[in-house]
Amino acid sequence: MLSPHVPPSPAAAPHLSATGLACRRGNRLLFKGLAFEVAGGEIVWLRGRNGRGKTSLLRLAAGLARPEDGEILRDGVAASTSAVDRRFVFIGHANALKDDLSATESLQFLLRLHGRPCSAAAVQSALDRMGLQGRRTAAVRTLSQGQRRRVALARLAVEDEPSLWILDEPYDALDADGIERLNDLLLAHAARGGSVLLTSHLELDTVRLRPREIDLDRCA
Amino acid sequence: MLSPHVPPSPAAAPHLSATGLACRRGNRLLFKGLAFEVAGGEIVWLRGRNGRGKTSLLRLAAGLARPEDGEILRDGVAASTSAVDRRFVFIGHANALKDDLSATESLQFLLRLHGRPCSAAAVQSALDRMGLQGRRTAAVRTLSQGQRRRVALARLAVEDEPSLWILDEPYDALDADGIERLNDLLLAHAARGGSVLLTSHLELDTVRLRPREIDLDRCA
Amino acid sequence: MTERFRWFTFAAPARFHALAGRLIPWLWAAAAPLAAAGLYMGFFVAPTDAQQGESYRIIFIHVPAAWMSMVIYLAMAFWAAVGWMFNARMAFMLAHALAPTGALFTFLALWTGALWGKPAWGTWWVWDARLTSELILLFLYLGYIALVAAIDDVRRGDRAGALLAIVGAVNIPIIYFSVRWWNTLHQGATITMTAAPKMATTMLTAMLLMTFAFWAYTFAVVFMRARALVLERESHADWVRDLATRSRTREEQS
Amino acid sequence: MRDLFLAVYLRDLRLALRRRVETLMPVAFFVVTASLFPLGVGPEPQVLRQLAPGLAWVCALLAAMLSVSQLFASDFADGSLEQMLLTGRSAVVIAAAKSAAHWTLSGLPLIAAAPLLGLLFDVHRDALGALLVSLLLGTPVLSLLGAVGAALTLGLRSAGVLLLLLVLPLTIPALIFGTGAVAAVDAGLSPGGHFSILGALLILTALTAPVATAAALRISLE
Amino acid sequence: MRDLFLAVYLRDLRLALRRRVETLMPVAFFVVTASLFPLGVGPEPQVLRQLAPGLAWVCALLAAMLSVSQLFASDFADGSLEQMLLTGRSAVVIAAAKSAAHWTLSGLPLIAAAPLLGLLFDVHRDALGALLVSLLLGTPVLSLLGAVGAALTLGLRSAGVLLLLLVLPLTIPALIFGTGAVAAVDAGLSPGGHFSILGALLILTALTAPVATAAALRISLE
Ligand code: HEM
Ligand SMILES: Nc1ncnc2c1ncn2[C@@H]1O[C@H](COP(=O)(O)OP(=O)(O)OP(=O)(O)O)[C@@H](O)[C@H]1O
Ligand SMILES: Nc1ncnc2c1ncn2[C@@H]1O[C@H](COP(=O)(O)OP(=O)(O)OP(=O)(O)O)[C@@H](O)[C@H]1O
Ligand SMILES: [Mg+2]
Ligand SMILES: [Mg+2]
Repeated sequence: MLSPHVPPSPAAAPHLSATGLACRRGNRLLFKGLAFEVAGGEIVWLRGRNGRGKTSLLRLAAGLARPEDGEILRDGVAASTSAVDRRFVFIGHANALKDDLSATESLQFLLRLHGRPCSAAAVQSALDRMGLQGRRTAAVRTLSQGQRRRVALARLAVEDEPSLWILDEPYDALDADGIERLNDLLLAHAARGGSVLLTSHLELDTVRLRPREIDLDRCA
Repeated sequence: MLSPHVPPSPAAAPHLSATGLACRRGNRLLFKGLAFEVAGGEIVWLRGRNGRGKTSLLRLAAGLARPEDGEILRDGVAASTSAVDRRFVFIGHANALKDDLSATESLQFLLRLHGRPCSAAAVQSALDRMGLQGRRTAAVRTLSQGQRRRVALARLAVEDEPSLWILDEPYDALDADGIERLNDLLLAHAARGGSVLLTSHLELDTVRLRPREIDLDRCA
Repeated sequence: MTERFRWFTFAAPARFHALAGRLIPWLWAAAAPLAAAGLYMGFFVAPTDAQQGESYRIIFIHVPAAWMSMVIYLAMAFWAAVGWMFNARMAFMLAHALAPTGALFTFLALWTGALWGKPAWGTWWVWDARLTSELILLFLYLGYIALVAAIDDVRRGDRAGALLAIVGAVNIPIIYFSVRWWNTLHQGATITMTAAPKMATTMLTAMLLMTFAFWAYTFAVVFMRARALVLERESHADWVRDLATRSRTREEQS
Repeated sequence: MRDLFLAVYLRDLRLALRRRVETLMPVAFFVVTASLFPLGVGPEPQVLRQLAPGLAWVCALLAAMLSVSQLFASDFADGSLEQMLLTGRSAVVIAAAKSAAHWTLSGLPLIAAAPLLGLLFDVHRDALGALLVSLLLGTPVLSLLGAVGAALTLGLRSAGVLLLLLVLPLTIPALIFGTGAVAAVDAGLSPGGHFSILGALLILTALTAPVATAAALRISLE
Repeated sequence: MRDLFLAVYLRDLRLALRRRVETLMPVAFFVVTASLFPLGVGPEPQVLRQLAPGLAWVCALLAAMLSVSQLFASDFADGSLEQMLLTGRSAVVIAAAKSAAHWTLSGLPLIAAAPLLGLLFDVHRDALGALLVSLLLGTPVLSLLGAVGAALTLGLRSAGVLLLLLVLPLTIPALIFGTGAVAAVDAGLSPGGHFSILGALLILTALTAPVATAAALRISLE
């Protein structure tokens, strides 16, 4: 219905584009006719009140669920196509860490899984960039909430391609220092032409990040 | 070592008082010699960076763990004494809701467990006060993160005694409306002489709540 | 209460460490000759059994080992209970130190019993009540050891293990009285407090010698293990650090 | 006290009923194991009839051990258990309620399914009766002891095996007297002695196990 | 491909080894069940010897079904499974790696423990050999089929029973030919025919089951 201020379309296809998108959970239609684009170099802040459908939308974008109607393309291909060539990163509300593994091992597995560099040095520097120097070898079960979130986000520190990042409440449980570190990663990513689609109930640092907002409460 | 500005002691015993408190997790001493008090009518904001020991401290206060050293008294009795007469409320990071039950049933069970009024009307009005009118009968598994947090916090809406509330990251996953509703509950509680000890990485509404801060990074 | 509490909690480990250190050489010195004498009497002096021939001689290991397996469990449960009631670290360490030796003797009793079973009953194993309950005892020891080992947090491990040890103590009377409660293959008591012993004096002497040897061995090994535990757990305490510096200077002097 | 017991007990039943089919699990397990046996062992009725009571008891034991390991797991993971111990009311009551719910959901259906075994394996009337009574007296013991083990091993890395290792040995007496009762009937004797020992076992565990469970829960949550 | 397989497979092994004692679970289950049986059934060696191969196979089946139900559960709960399906690389490889890890952790130790059965139940040398070969060929089939069921029932409320109902019927051929091989040896015949059928079953499931598992995982996550 309404496509919030679409940016001037860049040369390449946008990282994410949705048209006429509708999503149903159970028997409730969360939204319909939603259209938006996320282009390279953009940080897009998906807003909406509790239960509005932000998480559901992110899962559509990641291809973990199929839309009720309309289509959502990632790098020009339907998001739910399983054979995707172009890389992207999805970090959901769950941290995907294993209680019994150490922070290093957990992160290393995730990187190997996604075919990213996973040498000990790469993992170590990623953890360091999220400020986890002291707890690298601690079992995940002994980490505090915020430390776990940091380990999950450390995946972003090894990324070096201008790809799409889809982040569900990444600031959750982070302290001021953690927020700062995440912002650094986001800005570096945008600077290399990558794009970010994230949700957050916390006010973003609009001065540094200059995010474009999509407010589900107002559209659809 | 350092007791952050202790308030003028009220007539009754303080709701919470710690002296020489030390806490160990694994083989790391998180803090020692910590002393503080929480008196009736106060809202105390426990701060500290990720992994500083806030959650651990709240668990000591609730009596779920024993201190390594020193003592922590709740209403004048050692916090870990299991037979506590005076009521208090602890809401941890986990919501203590059951995926398969509805919001109403989950809340009702928690209220019954703690011997609070749990008539259908009481539960309904509590859920309404957290803005969950439309989702009362939905199974918890179908609720969004923020909606779940609201159900867990709705417990506070039935409390009517000037007791101690211990809340670990209560604002987690809440949107602006949810934060406002929680703040209303906290203020009403403080007004009736109750006290609140909470952690939050989100900046509190200091104008309305006027919280006293205890910063673990600075003391101990 | 507070006095006792303090003794158990703080004084005991240091004093125990010193006292046990002095006793251990004597205990070893007692265990070795007692065992030698007992084995000699059992295998060379005691007469051949009329019915079972030579195979019965396994009794000199089997019966003392079976006794020890039960006594050690009771001691373990006792110290666990003391530790629980008075929050005494030393008591937990003693319980912990007793378990492996108890498991060893239980295994020994089972093994020698099975070896004996082949000539006596024609089979290694039957599911009779005493044999089963002795097997349960082995499981209890192993369960205790595994449980304590599985818990990273020392305090939680101590208390959880103690609970198990106390609950498992019901098994001991079952083992002991099983031959009386069920009529089974296994032999009833031959040595009782009330009746006169039915066996030859040499056999009895040999058995008692072995029993004393096992007792001395148990004390020695358990003390050694407990001392190691004390040092490990109290490594941050002043007296352990003193001890370390003293032994280091002694090494340097020599 | 009573309302606390009922609150916890009824909630567990309700949770189980929400998963309708899941409540059939113990019965399914029982029937499947019992019907796999003739496949594996061969169909001679004489052998099978002799096997039946032992089979029923072993199934009951395994079904109890396997389901009890999850007794506190989900409450632990989602924070409910913490809340239960924070009521300031007796944790023993809560432990008893959880054990009772476990028995209602795993022991009772199994007893209800046992007559089926009579059909499948052609067990005599009297023996079947003795089997039912022995299960009725014995399965609560399994739930009560299982709860202690589950509480002790809560959140540990090797909870599964530890539970087996800790609890199974303790349940062997129930197994022995349970099958003993049936064997007595088969031999034309009275099973009364066995029943009274089972009853004594039940009373003993009912009095002590919930206390131990409550203590273990406190230790595990610390 | 290979590195993806290895990454998932080795991680599962490492996770299991972290829970040291837990890796003994299938063996413990096996030994416990096997040693409970004589208690329940009575100690006559003749009956027991006859029971042994069937018992081994039923234990293998139950151990596989019970452990496979948790194959994807923890990865599902903590979001790892989502991440695995998002690699853009073949989900079939991941499914195969998870099945292989399951077999290594539940099938293999069981085979290693089977000779113990020989001791406890006094099974003949040759029969024991046939039993081992049949288990070696048969248990991977159980893990592969179990994974399909686990993926299909992932996150469902009644996963446990559904899994039993869906998968057990499919595994019955393996059970029949497995025990058949031992029976053949006992009767003085060659078990070759049974082994080749088991081998064919193994190849068939190895080719198809991971594909089905991958598809089922996608459906379950949606
Ligand atoms: C694995 C098999 C066996 C186990 C677990 C076992 C266990 C025990 C135990 C626990 C005791 C000490 C009980 C007490 O002091 O009252 C004991 C004592 C004894 N056992 Fe065994 N036993 C086994 C096999 C045998 C066999 C095969 C024989 C001989 C035929 C035997 C003969 C005795 C005798 C004579 C005693 C001494 C009883 C007494 O003086 O009180 N045991 N056994
Ligand atoms: N499986 C389901 N069945 C039915 N309804 C569902 C299901 N999952 C989610 N919902 C509903 O869909 C809506 C959107 O959920 P979603 O998690 O996308 O919200 P959200 O915008 O991320 O909210 P929050 O800010 O609280 O995280 C909610 O109202 C929720 O109740
Ligand atoms: N079981 C444990 N064993 C060892 N260390 C632990 C254990 N649990 C927590 N810790 C450590 O204790 C410290 C304090 O944890 P806690 O959860 O109290 O922190 P927190 O202040 O609540 O942090 P956050 O803001 O991230 O929630 C952390 O560094 C954590 O790694
Ligand atoms: Mg959300
Ligand atoms: Mg915290």
